[in-house]
Amino acid sequence: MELLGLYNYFVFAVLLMIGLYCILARTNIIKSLIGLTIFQSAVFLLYISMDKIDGGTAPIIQEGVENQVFANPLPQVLILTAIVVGISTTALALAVTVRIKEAYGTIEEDKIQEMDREL
Amino acid sequence: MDLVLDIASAVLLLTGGFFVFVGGFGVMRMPEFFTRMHAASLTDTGGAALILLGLMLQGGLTLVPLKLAAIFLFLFLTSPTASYALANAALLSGVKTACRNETGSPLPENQPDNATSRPATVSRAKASAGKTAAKKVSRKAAPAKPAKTAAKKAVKKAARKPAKKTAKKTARKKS
Amino acid sequence: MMTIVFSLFLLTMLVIVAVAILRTDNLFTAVMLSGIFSLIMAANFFILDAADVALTEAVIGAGISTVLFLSALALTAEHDRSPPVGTWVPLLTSSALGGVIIFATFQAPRLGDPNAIVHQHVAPWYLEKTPELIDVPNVVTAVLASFRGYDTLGEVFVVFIACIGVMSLLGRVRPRRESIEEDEFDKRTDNLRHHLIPRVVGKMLVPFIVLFGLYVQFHGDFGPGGGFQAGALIAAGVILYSLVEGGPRGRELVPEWFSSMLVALGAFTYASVGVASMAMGGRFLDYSVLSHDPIHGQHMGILIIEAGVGMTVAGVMITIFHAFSRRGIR
Amino acid sequence: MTLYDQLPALVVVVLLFTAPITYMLRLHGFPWFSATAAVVTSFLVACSLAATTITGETIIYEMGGWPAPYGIVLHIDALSALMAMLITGASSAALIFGFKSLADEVGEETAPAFFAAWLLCTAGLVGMVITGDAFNIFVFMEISSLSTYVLISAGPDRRALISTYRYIVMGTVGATFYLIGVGFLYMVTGTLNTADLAARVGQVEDIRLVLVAAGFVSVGLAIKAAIFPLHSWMPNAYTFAPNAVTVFIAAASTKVSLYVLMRVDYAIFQNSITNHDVQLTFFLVPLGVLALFAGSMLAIYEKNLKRLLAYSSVAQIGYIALGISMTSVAGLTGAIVHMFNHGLIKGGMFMAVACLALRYRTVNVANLAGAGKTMPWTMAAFVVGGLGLVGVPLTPGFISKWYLVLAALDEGWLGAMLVAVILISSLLAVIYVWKVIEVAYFAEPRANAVPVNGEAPLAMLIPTWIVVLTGIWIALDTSVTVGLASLAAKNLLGVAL
Repeated sequence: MELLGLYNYFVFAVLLMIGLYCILARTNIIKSLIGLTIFQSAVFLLYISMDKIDGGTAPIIQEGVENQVFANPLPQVLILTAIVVGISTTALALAVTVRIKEAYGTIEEDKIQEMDREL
Repeated sequence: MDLVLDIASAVLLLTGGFFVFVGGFGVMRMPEFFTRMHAASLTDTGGAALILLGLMLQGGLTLVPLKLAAIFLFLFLTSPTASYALANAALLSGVKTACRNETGSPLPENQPDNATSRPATVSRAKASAGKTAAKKVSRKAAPAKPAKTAAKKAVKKAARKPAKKTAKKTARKKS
Repeated sequence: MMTIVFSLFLLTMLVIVAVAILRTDNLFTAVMLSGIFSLIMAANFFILDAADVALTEAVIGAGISTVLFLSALALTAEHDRSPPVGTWVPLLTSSALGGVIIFATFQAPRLGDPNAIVHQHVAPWYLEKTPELIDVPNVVTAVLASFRGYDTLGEVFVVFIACIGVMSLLGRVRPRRESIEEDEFDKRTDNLRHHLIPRVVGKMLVPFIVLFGLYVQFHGDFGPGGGFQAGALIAAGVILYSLVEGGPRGRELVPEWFSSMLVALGAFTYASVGVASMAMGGRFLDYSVLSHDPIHGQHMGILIIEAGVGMTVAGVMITIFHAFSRRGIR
Repeated sequence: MTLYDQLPALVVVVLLFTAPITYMLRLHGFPWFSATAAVVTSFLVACSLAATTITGETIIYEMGGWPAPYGIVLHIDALSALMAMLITGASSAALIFGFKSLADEVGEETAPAFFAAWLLCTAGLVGMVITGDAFNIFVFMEISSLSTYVLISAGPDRRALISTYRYIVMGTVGATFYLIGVGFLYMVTGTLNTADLAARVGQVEDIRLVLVAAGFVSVGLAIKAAIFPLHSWMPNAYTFAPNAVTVFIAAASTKVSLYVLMRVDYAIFQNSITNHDVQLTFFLVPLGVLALFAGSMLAIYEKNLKRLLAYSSVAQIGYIALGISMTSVAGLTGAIVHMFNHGLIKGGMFMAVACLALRYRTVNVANLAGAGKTMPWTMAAFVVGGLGLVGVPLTPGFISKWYLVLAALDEGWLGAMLVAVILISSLLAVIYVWKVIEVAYFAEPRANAVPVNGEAPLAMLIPTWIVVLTGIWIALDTSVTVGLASLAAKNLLGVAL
């Protein structure tokens, strides 16, 4: 039963593995970027599964509701920042991908490597 | 009074859940795209509406049912549009229905050139493509008069080929 | 107990979708699956009592990032024909990584157990002191904007750089080599114009989406919401309009110079609130000196910087989308 | 709250505040001017911070007025002041030097975006150096990395794009590893403030999480600092970036990750993990030695001058890693001093290379034949820099190698082996520096590769020689650099001042 409590962390580890494998194994640039987003989303899961309290609710304090148990607000603030960092990196990487497509005509990393080797 | 409400919302939620299950099961079982989409839209409309209604009853007189009604209105507007756009895009990009009517021959509207709900500009282009394909077929069939089976095979192949060609052409023109 | 069952189901779904993304060869399917991945992640966050993060992940992860990937796909090849290369080294490194983590997390506190150290040290202070010092119902917004306002300032400048980067990469007029025949690309972005039904319904929905975005912006103190989510929602409304109406009309609605100025203005507002509190004798980003009564000062400070964040995020998402969609057309 | 008390925040706020202004006002020539003004003011503020911290005092500045573990706190001691001075100094020197070379590489249309990105890169690096909050380091690391990606992708060559893409993927993986490490630390201690972390990590009983967190943080920072096996993004990034950008990032960006590695290892993990110094030596010494040899060998066989200097940077970072691995005051002083000196030497050499590139339109070593005669001043600056790399007395390189050898001597047999490694790699450095000098001074100038009109413009030569002369000056009068460095080393190790 207590293994169930750690299930979040196991899923976090598996998602990291899938993300890293997708970045390293796939040569298509856009597929690697999707792997990168999975890799980053896994970290969000790690932080947010820390903030859960049994019987707690979202940390919004309504008046008149006494001794309410709240979830921990700090990891949520950190992850709000990390999500927007993730989307900014993805947007920049996609802009570079479009420019690479125009400059090289392809977005397969191995073909690009051959083109560069000939120079 | 709230006992009645609870029972009613429980019934609504259960039927909604059943609709969602049937929709999901339908998507698995249906042979090809359009019928599968038909099953999926079942989940969208029937399932979502019933579940939302069931939750509204649970909400009592607070602000919650109002917000749920707003969500219902939003879903009521967007999911039919979404499935229409999906079906339209699929039909234009040449996804063929594999359905047969009772007599086993492919359904008439399965032929690409007299497709039904197509905006005027696209169907005129398609009609012209259809005519040229037909002319090509007749020219090829005429000289091979003695090998009737070859002609029949050519006609069948030509019929299949232009269908594929026009589909590809429209896909390129449309996409 | 119920949350364990729900999160168990959703987490397994998450892993299944991630494996599906890995295995599919068609890039288009991979992008769609990554949208679904973000949506399930948002549902997961909601079950783990993180309402703000669920809203952000849904809007940014499922909404904006899918649109960005699709517009990048429209400008580049669509099929990933290449099979995975040399699968041994990546397999080894990633399984080593996973093994280390699983080995370590056996000693981690269980999900939701109240006497984990995380709930003992800093968090209770925030939960007690927010009604007293800042008097804002949503503790997450209080921590985000005031207690750790410096982090969010850094965050706004990260988004600002993303906009600068995309503008400097895709801003200039396209070079001579077209990546894709340009008339075909025009077809793709403008062909929705004579799809009557999506156009009518889309145009009907855009005002309500933008209105909901503004509601989330100013409702940030009371319920889940705030600058990031509001900016992304407003941007989603504008993007829907330019998708349905076609690129050029979208750029008429929100011109390029306006959205990039919005970005710079948002970041500038946030920084100038900090400098104003320095000028008024407090420390950088100390809102209590902004007005006579500290709590009123905190409210004013949080309101202004949330507006700055909302402006920046909305401006960035619109500018980036226009930069991508303009790239196809001369 | 006098202006003097606000200085710690001002060093970052000045840069952050002018970035949107530079982007918004699109007047001709204004972006370069506002960027330089902001960076020079920030450099002056950093110098005044160094002046206060040289007396051993540590400045604590609470952001937003919230007390330590709850709000974010700026923690400035001798080491962070020295690093802030290095970053803002390198940035202002590169900007002043880069006026002409950037004018022809960055068009008028993208100038506002480029210089706003430059300002934010400096702000990100300085923000990382002065903050006292573990998550805040991640946020400012992202600011500096994203703006470095933008600066590198502005390079004229199409290969700049593919090297930017690789740097984005590796940089993001590195930053995410650091985030995972901080996540585990937060899970175990419940706080993010570095001082608070250092206090609470000791009492943690399940040690496994702390070890894994230390592992993740070190690997993430090793990727960002381009320590040997994880350095593959650096050579291409330095080679294809615009010349003025290479001058700045070569001098400052990798050093900041080494600074964070040093602060995390010594401030947080030193007193909490038992025999932490053995683990650190086991992790950093092999990597450092490998970096020394591989970096020098790759540099010897390299034809492109900028990539040659990039590989030599990999070797020099190996020195700094060795210095960090020796947990002694002399070792740490050597590492910190070498961070500063190497920044100066490499900055000066890349400036000389930029002058050559402006005139010869190429950085291929073979084409630069006869550069010694046609561009005497530039090549002289390059030669002085090269001597600094080798570690000849009277050059900054000698000072840092002196302290590294001193520290290595009292490490027993491992130390003796390290001394031998340092001497051998200095000889290897002689080989690749001599290779360039030989081509420049003794080879016949190529017919087609004649420079446009001789010597580099004065506007570029003066900053180059200022940097080279400051190098020689701090080699002679080491009171400032070694003073701050030994003070910082004592702080880190908690030794009595």
